[in-house]
Amino acid sequence: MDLFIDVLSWTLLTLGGLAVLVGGIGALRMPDLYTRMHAASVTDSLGAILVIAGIMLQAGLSLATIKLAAILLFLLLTSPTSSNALASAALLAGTKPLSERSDAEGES
Amino acid sequence: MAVFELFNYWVFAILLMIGFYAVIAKPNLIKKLIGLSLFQSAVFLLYISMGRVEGGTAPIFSDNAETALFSNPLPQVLILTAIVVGISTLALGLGIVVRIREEYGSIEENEIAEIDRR
Amino acid sequence: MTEIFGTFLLSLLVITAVAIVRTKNLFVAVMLMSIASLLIAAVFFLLDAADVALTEAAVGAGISTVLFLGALALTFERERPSATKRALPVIVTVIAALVVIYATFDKPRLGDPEAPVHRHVAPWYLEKTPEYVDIPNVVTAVLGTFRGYDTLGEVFVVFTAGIGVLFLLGYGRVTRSADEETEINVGLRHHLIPRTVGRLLIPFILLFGLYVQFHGEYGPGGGFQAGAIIAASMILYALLEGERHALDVLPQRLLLGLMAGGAILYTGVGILGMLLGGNFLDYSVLSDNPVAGQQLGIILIEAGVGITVTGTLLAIFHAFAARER
Amino acid sequence: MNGINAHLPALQVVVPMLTAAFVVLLQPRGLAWAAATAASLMSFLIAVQLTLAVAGGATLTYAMGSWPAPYGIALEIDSFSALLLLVITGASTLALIGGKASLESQMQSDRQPYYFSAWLLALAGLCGIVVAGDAFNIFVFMEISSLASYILIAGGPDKRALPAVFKYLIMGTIGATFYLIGVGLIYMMTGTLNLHDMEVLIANVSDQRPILAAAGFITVGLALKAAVFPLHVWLPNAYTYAPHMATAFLAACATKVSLYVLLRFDFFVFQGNLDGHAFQFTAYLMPLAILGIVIGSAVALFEQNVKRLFAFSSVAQIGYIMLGASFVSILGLTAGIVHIFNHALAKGGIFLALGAFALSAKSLRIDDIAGVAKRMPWTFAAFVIAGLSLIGIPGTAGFISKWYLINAALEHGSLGIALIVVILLSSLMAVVYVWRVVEAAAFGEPATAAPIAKIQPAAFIALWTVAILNIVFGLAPDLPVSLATDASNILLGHLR
Repeated sequence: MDLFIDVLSWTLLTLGGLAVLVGGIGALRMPDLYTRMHAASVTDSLGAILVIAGIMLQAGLSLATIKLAAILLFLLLTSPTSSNALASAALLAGTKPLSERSDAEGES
Repeated sequence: MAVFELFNYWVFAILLMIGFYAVIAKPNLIKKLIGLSLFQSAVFLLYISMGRVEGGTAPIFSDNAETALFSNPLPQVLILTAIVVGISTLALGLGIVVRIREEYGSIEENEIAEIDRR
Repeated sequence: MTEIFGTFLLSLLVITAVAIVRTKNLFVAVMLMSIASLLIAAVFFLLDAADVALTEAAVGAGISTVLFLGALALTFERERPSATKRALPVIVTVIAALVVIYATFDKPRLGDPEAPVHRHVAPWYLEKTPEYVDIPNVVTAVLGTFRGYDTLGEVFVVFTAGIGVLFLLGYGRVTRSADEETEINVGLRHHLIPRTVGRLLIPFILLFGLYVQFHGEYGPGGGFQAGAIIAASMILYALLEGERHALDVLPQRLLLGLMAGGAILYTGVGILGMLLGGNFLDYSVLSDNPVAGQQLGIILIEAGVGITVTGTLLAIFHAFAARER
Repeated sequence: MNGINAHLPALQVVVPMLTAAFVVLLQPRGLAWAAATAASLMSFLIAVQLTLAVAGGATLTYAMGSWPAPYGIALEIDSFSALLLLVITGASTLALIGGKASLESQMQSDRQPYYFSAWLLALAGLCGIVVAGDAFNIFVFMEISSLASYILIAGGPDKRALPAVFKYLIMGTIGATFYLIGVGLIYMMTGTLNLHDMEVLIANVSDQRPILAAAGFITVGLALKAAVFPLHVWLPNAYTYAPHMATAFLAACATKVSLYVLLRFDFFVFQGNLDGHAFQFTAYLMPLAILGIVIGSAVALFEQNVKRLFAFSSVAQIGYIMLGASFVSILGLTAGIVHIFNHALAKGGIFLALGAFALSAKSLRIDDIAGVAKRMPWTFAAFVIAGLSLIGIPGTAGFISKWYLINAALEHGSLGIALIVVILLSSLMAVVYVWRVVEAAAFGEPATAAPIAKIQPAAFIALWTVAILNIVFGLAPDLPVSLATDASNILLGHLR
């Protein structure tokens, strides 16, 4: 049983790490702000969920697990909100999404 | 493992000098304050590194570990104070920069000197 | 394993620092600075300094970023390109860095338990804390009582900074009339999502702040971290609901009172010790049982620290926010 | 009363600090000033009491929180700190009394409570540095006093005060951080922060590189804060554009306190333990002191702004103090320490008088103060006395320190003769730059009709107190000289 939990938790951690890596590469390689934000959101949604779930399995049933659950809840609440605030701020500041831009315009 | 033994102190030296460079070489006043923050962070690193004990834990007693080895609490206390001092200096510095911007319309050291000469 | 991770974080830190100095965009520099603070907080955590890590995260990544952004909003976002020669400062700093690195070679290696730094004063604190103060967190014990005078000084440093910012920015320009619908007065009230989530979070942040305040004897935390967190929740409120509402809840006069009040509370506890027959800042005379007296004293002075820090940080934030560009 | 007396070392810091917190809450500004003056006067009385207690070379210690010394923080007061305490609290009190009128003309009244609070914090910080016996505690109080003095300077009415204070803030923070690094390195090698403990423990590791680096960092950092030539660049503008009241206070004591820490740290911790440190101390600091004296005085010769002129003169005077210390002998140290006292008297008097002049002149440029002597003859007379003391005319306080300095130099043979020539030369330059101001004030014809203002009675009393003290301590210099001799015996006692 312990072995099973261990394997499961390490699988989750590895997958989470991969998600973070993908998000990071995406944030570097995507062409404009909005698509980059899209890539980055992989990090703080999927990546965070997987990693924290992995750690929770490692910690077992203890105070630490409850704290981790609280952290996860906060992350799930705040990161979409801050993404929303960031995107609307960018829109207000005049950064147009790539799809609405003419091809002649470069990346600003 | 020889690299790890002094690596923290090398990073301290490098960080210290990166911050110091920004303070002396950049004409922008906010950039100077950013450099000053880096400069102070480097000192925090020095203190905390020296307080570390191999295999130790944070100096907080807990019920299940009587014979635990603890890291040195004193540098941590000193750095708590130093961090607070740093943010206070920063706040005051930024206040002065804002006033300079209002009076001179610029936050570049050379432009301000130029205005003063007139 | 932690060594490798620490080395990795420190290398990232150096890279970030170089990027901070090189970028011309001050906004980017401030954001990178915030990242650098988080990295250094993680390093502190690896080095067993949980209290310092918490403080560095709250202050470096939180409060100082807010202050920088406040100042940037009132000044310029970009650095002017300068034509000054860079060679001399580079040479000076490189030489100085080499000297400092040279000086490291006699240093005790990292983590050596035989290093003089762990042999003299530190064991005394670890040994005597259970006996004299009897609280689990030795850092809080040293901070609160053994070196309580330093902490008193620290509170007054914060107080001085608050006085200074209010002196510099808290006068002169007429602040806009209260019912004017400016961005700063309205905040994010027209933005549904941030406002809803933000309002949901504020009570929890406040609660967490109080937890950090009163749990400081048992775990990482204490007055300064708590003050920073509580101030952050009020700053969030000001951003969401607008300056005016935030000032209605906590007017500037009250903030000034908090600033001075916390400092007075701390000094008062010290003087009380003096009146009851001990030395200044001797808490053991506060109660019949010296250990209980120490604990009471630490709770009181931590409260003083928290109050002053909250008041000062909020007063500074409002002083920046009330300025017109 | 014995109970209170035992706590005086702590009260020296606590009284101004606590009052500072209350002062911001007192919005009516007259009350803020009165409270600040009362607290300042009280700390002066405490300083007098402490001086009496340590006269004759005794040392008072006070354990903060009743914790024993290397574990808790100890306060330590000996003759050296007592002398500094007298200077700090005396300067603060007289500047508060004498500068009120000029501050009224330079600052809106609603900002004044903050200003007086900052003033008291600066006072508490400076006292805190002087009474501290713990290396890190010195850093904390150094920061209180520096942040507060930035505020004091930033209150200047001229917008040029702001870049000046920013430069001071940057250089002051670098100096303090260097000091912190040095303390950290020593702590790393010895495991203690208490100065006495350090002295004992450092002997085992004194040849190791971190200690040498620490000595360098601490010396440079404190020299930066003390404005030792060539690290003085922040000083002239900061003093020039500060409100006159703050200039009188800070010029009298702020840099001296950093010098105090420099001397104390050096002699307590390094001198006895590092091989050849005494020689290095002399070899590095004496040339800088001489350059500071000559260049500071020379720049003052050509300066047009009177406040700036005397600010550069301060750079030269710091040079005198360093020169005295760099002899590493009883006479030399006595000369340097007495000069801390006497220069505070002379410079404090000069800046107080300038503050009064400013009320009746368009600005403090040399051309603008023309004829001010006719409008304010008594103020002018006091200014002349302080000026004579700055030059070092026999019969004034300034002469005493120069006399000791020359005696100390005579111990050094032919090098001493050369040094005496430098001292005389710079005194001659002081004659010239003081004369320029006197000439303009006494014989110049005012170009425009200047506002006629009478000096306030309080300012008059403060100014003349300083002027008379300049003469009293010139004729009967027992108090500063005996304190300074005790102090230099204590410092040199650490050389073994």
